[in-house]
Amino acid sequence: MEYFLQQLINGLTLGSIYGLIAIGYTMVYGIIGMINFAHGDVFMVGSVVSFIVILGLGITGGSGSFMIILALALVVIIAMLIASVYNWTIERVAYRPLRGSFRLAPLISAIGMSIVLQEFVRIAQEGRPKPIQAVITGKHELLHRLTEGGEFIVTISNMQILIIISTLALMAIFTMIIQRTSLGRAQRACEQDQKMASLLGIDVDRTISITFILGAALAAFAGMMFFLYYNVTDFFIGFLAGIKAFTAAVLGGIGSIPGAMLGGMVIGLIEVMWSAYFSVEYKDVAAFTVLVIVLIFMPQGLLGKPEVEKV
Amino acid sequence: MSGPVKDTSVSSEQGAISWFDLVKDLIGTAILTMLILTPIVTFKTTMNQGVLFIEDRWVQSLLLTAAVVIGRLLLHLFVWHKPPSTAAAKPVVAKAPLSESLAKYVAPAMLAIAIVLPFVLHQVPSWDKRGIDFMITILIYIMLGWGLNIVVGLAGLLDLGYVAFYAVGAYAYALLSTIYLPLWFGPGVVPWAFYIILPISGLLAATWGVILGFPVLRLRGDYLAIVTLAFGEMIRLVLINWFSFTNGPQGINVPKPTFFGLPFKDEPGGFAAFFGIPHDRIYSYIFLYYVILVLALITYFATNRLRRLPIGRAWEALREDEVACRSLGINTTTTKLTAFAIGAMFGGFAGCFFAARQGFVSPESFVYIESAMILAIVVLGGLGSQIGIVFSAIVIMGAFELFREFGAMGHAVQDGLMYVLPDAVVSGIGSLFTGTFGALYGLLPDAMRNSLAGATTGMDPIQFRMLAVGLAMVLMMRFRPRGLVTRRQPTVFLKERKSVSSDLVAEGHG
Amino acid sequence: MQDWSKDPELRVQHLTMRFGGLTAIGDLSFDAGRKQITALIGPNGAGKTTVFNCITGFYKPTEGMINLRHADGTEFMLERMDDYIITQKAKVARTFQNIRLFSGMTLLENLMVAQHNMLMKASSYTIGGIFGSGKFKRAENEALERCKYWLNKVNLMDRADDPAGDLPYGAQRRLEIARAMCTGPRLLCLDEPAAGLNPRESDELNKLLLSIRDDHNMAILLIEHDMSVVMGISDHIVVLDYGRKIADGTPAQIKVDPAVIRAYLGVEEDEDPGENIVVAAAPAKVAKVSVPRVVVQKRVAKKPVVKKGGRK
Amino acid sequence: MSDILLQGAGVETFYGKIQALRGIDFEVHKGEITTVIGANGAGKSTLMMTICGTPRARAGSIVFDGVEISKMPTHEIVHLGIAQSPEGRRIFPRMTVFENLQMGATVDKLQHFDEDLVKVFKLFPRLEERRAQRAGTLSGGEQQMLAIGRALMARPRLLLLDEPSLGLAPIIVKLIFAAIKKLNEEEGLTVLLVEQNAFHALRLAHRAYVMVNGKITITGTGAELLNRPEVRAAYLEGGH
Repeated sequence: MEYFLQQLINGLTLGSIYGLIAIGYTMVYGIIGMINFAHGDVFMVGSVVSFIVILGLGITGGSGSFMIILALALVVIIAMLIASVYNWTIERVAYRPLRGSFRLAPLISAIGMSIVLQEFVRIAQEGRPKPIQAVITGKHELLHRLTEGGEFIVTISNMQILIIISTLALMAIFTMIIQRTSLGRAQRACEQDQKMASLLGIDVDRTISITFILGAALAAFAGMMFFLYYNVTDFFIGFLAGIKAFTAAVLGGIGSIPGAMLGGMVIGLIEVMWSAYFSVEYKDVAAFTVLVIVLIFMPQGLLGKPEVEKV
Repeated sequence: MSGPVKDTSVSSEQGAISWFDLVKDLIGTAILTMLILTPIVTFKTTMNQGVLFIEDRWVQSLLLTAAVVIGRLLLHLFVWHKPPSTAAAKPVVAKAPLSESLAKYVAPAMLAIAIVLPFVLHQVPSWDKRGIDFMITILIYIMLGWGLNIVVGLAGLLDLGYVAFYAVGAYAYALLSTIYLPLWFGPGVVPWAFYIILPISGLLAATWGVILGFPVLRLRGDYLAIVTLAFGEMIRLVLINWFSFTNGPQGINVPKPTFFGLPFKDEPGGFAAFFGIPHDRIYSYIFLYYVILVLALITYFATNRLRRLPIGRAWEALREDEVACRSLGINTTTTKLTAFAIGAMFGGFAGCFFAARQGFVSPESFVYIESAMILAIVVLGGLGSQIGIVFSAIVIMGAFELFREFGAMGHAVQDGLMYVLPDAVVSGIGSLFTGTFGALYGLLPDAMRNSLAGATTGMDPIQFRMLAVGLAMVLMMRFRPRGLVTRRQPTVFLKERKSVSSDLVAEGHG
Repeated sequence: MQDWSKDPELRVQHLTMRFGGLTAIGDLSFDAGRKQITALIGPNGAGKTTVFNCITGFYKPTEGMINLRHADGTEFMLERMDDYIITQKAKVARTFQNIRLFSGMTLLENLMVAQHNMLMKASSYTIGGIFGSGKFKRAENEALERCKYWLNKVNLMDRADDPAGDLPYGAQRRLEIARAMCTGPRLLCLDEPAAGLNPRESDELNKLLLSIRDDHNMAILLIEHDMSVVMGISDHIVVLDYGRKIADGTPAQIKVDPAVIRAYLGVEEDEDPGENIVVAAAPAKVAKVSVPRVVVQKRVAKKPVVKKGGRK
Repeated sequence: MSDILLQGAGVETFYGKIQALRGIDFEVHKGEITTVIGANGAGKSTLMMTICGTPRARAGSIVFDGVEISKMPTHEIVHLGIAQSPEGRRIFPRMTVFENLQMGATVDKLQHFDEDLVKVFKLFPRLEERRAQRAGTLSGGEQQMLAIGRALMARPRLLLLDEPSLGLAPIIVKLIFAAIKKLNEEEGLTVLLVEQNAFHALRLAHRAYVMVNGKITITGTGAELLNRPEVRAAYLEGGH
C-alpha cells in the first residue's frame, strides 16, 4: 500500500510533465492538423537552456531559498522565451510555407526539424548527459510505518510538490485563456475552418504563431521541471518524452487541453507503475503499447468527440 | 548552423521592398538569430573531471549571426524581390518534358553502369574496397527505398517504422545462422546459411508486416505514422532488452556469406584457392556487391510487375481514394496488408543481406532515424517513382558519406587524378588550392584566425552529417515537396502511354 | 399498389439512422422496382445521402432492414454486409455526391480498377499474374474490352489515356458512372449525377441512364435535385423531408402532392416562371424549353479542386 | 444615384495554373443590392473570395471605399467592413449558434454584441429558439440563416452573400430572400449577392452582372436583365 502510494506520487509528477508537453501537441494538432514532431525537441531545448542558465548563475541546493526562487523565476522566463523563439521560428521556416502543400510535406519537414534541433544541441553542447547538483531539495514524510517486513515510508519531495502545483496552476490559466479570451475563440475558429476564420477578421497566421509560442512556453516549463527533477539533461530526452506526450494528447482526446493533462497523468502513472511492478526495461514498451491501443480502439480519446466519416 | 534554416520566412511577400523595411527585417533577423544561438551555442558547457564549466563562444555566435544576416540580405536582393515575371501568370501547357523521352534510356544505362562499376572502382587503387563497400551501402538503401515505396509511394500508407522489418531480417539471419541452423542441421550448414536464410528472412518480415499491419489499418495519416514509429521502437527495445534471446545491446557476431559454399578466406577450400587465383579481400566485396545488386533488381522488377497486376492497381487506387475503392468492391484491408507484407518482405531481404555483409548485428543499427532516412529517400525520389529513388539514395547517402570522407575523399580524388594525369599537373593544382586558401587565411586578423581555429577544432565534419540530413529534409519539402521525379507512369494504355503530373496524383491519407 | 412493390429489386423497411442524438433517417420504408429508375428527392439535409450510405454499407443503420433480391432469386440482407462485400457479392454500385475518381490514374486505369475482383481471381490472386498465366491474359483482354465499351458509351474514348483529374466536370460525372458500371452491378446508386451539368450534358445523362436501364436491365436509384432529370426519367419518386418519407409515387403524382408542395416546392407564384415545375416536368420538351429550367437545388460542385490548408 | 462602395477593375484570379477570373470589372453602389449570376463554375464564388483576398487577385485592382484592398491580407480587408456569408455557409459545426454569432462579432470586438444579437434574432427567430444548439445539427436552412446572421454581427458596410439559396427548399429560399430585401430596405445595407437562382436574385437586384467562364458578359439593372433573352441564353448555356 505504501509502495503504491509512493509510486502514485511519482507517477503524478512524471504525468504532470508529460501533460504540459502534451498541451503543445494537442493545440498544434487541433489548429493545423499536424503532429509537430519537433515539439519534443523544443521541450529538450527548454530543458537544456534552463540547465545552462542555472549553471551560469551558479545556483545550487546550498544557495539561500530566496536566491533560489529568484533564480528560478529568471530561469523560467529565459527558458520560456528561448523555447518560444525556437518554436516560432520553426513554424515560420518549416511549416508555414508548406501550408496548402501536399499532406506529407509538413510531417516530413517536422521530422527533419526534430533531427536538426537534436543535432544542433548535440553538436553545440556535446552529446554526454549533463548532471548537476539538486537545486530544490528537501522532502516531507507523509506516512511512516514500521511492520514486520521493515520500514515503510511515503515521501513527497518539495520538487514534486512544485511540479504538481505549478502544473495545475498553468493548466487552469490555459483553460481559462482558451475558454474566455478572444484568442481562445480565434483558436477554436481556426481549428474548425481557417478560411472562414479569416473571413471573420481573425488573423490566422498570428493565431497559429501564438499557438506555437504558448505550446513552446509550456514545453519549456516542463523541460525545466524535468531537469530539476532528475538533475540531468541531454539532447536526446525530447524524442521519448515527445512520443509519450503525444500519446497523452491522443489519449486525452486531441484538441482538448484538460484531456491532454489527464492523458499525461495516465501515461505517467502507467509508466511508473509498470516500472515498479513489472520491469523497468520495458517501461517504454508499455507506453508505446498504450499509444497503439488508444489509437486503434479509441482514436477520439477520453475527452474527445468522435467524428463521423463523410462520404 | 541555423543559417539556411532561417532564410525562407518571408518568401511569400513578393514585390519591391523599401530600404527601411529591409533594414528592419535584417535587424529582426539578427536579434532572432542571436536569441536562438545565445544560450546553446554561445555558452558551451564542458565537463572537466566531474565538474561542469561554462565556456563562452561569442565570436562563433556573432560570426554565425553575421552569416545569417548576410545570407538573408542576399536573398532579399537577388531572390525574393525580383519583379514578378509575367510568364508565370500564363497557364503552362503540361507536356512531356525532354527528360521523359530520355527516361527510357536512363534505367538501362544505370543498370549497365551498375554492372561494370566494381571493375571500374577496382582500378582506383586506394578506393577500391571502400568504393565498392560504399556502393553496397547505397544499393541497400535503394532496395529499402524500393521496398518502402510499395507501402508509402504506391499504397499511400505512411510507415515510419519500416526499419523494424529490416531488423527482423537481420536478426533472422543472425539468430538462425549462429544458433538454430547449426543446432538443427549441424555446423556443416553454416557456409550455406545465407542462401537458406535469405528467403526465410523475407517471409518472417512479411509475417511481421501482417502482424503489425493488421491493427493499424484503420488509422490514417499522422496517426498511422506515429503508430508505425511506435512499433519500430518497440521491436528495437525488445531487441535491446531481451538479453537471453538477442544478446542485448552487445549484438551478435554472424558468419559472412560464402560464394556458394566457398568462403572468402586465404585458406585451402577458399574462394581464391578454388579458382587458383591469389587471395584478395576485394573478391568478397565484389561478390557482395553483385548479391545486393541482384536483390535490388528483384525488388525493382517485382514491384514493376506488381504495379501492372490488379493488386498493384488496387494499391494505387487505395492511395487515390480509399472510399471509392471500397465502393468498387475492393477489400481494402487485404489490399493494405499485402502492401505492408510485400514491402516488409523486401525490407527483410535487405536486413538479411545487411547482417551477412556486416558480420555483426546490434539494435543500434535499427533506430528510428534509419526509418526517417529511408522515408526521406522515398519522398525525395518522388513518391511512387522507382528511378527517382535511385537518384535520391545516391544523393542522400552520397552527401552523408561525403562528411565522413571529407579527408579521405580528397586523397581518393587526388589518387584518381594521378592515375590519369601527369604528376606535375596534379601537384600544380594542389599547390594552387592550398596557395589560395592559405593566402586568404593569412589576410584575416589574428583574433578572427584564432577563433576560427578554435571554432573548427574538435568539429569533425562527420558531426554535422545528421544535421545536414535534417536540414535537407526541411529544405526539400520547402522547395521540391514532390521529389525529383514528379510524373507517374500509367500501368496500362490503349494508344499511348502519357505520364501523369504529380499535381493530380494523391499522396494517400493513410 | 404500384408495380414497383410487386417484385422489387430493393426493399427498404423501417430504416432508421441516428448519429449521436440526431436522427438522420426515421423509420423509412420504400421499394425500388426492378429495371426501373427510382428517384430520391428532398431538401438538403433530408437524409438522402445517408440512405445511400446505408444501402451501400458505408453506414450501419441503427434499425431496419435493407433487402436486395436479384431477378434470379438470390437475396441479400445489405444491412449486415460490409461495404465492399455489397459491391462484390450483392452487385450494388454507386457514385458519389462529390466525385471520387482516382484522379492521378488514367481513365482506362480507373475502369480497370473497377474490375479488380474479377481480375484478381483470374490472376490466381496475383501468383498467376506474376508469371503471366494465359488465363490472366485472357481476363485482362476481356476487361480492356469492357473498358472500351463503357468509354464509348460515355463518349470518352478519345481521352482513355488521360488522367481522370484532367477531365472537365461533366465528363468526370460520366466516367464515374462508367466506372460503377464496370463492376457489373445489378443495382446502380447515383448520388446527384446531374449536379453541375449544363442542360446539354444533363440531357445526355438522361439518355445514358435510360440506356443503362433498358439495355442493361438495371435498377437505378437516383438522388437528384435537377427536376428535369428527376421528372424526365424516373419511374418512381420517393420524397424525403427531415429523414422521413412524405410522399411516394409516380412523377405525375408527386407533382401535385400537397405535402411535397408544402415542404419542398413551395406555393407557386405566377410571376415566377423559374418555379413552374410543370413546364420543366414535361420530359420531351426539356431541351427546348426557352425559360431557364428549375434548378431547385444545386450542389456545390465547381471550380478546380484547390487544396485547402489545414485539415478537413 | 449613389456612391460607389466597391469597385473592381481587370481582376484576374488563378487557382494554380488555372485561371478562374479573366479580367472582371464591376461596381457595387452604396445602399444597393448588386447581384452576379451565372452557371456553375463561371467564377462567381471565386469573385467573392477574391474580394476578400483569398485567393488574392493576381492582376487588377479592387477598391473598397477609397482603399485599394487587392494586396491586403484577408483579415485586414474584413476589418474595413466587408462581411461574407460564404458558399457552403461554413458555419462552425462544433460551436453553438450563440458562439457562432459571437465569432461573427470578432471585427466589432463584441462592442455592440447584445444589441446586434437582438436584431439578428428578430430577423431570424428560428435562431433564437436554437441558440444553445450545436450549429452542426441545424437544418440546411437554419445554417444559412446562421451564416447570414453571423455576417451581420460584424456590422458590415458591405455584405457578401454567396448562394444563400443553395440546397434549400424553395419555401426557405423565399424566407431568406425576404430577409435580404428587408435588410436592404430598412437598414440601407449594401449587398453583393451571388446566385445561381437567377430569377430570385434579379428580382431583388438594383444592379446585375452575368458571368460566363470567368468574364462578365452582360450588365444592367436587375429588371433589365430579367427580360433580356441573351441573359436567359447565357444562364442556360454558361459554365463548361
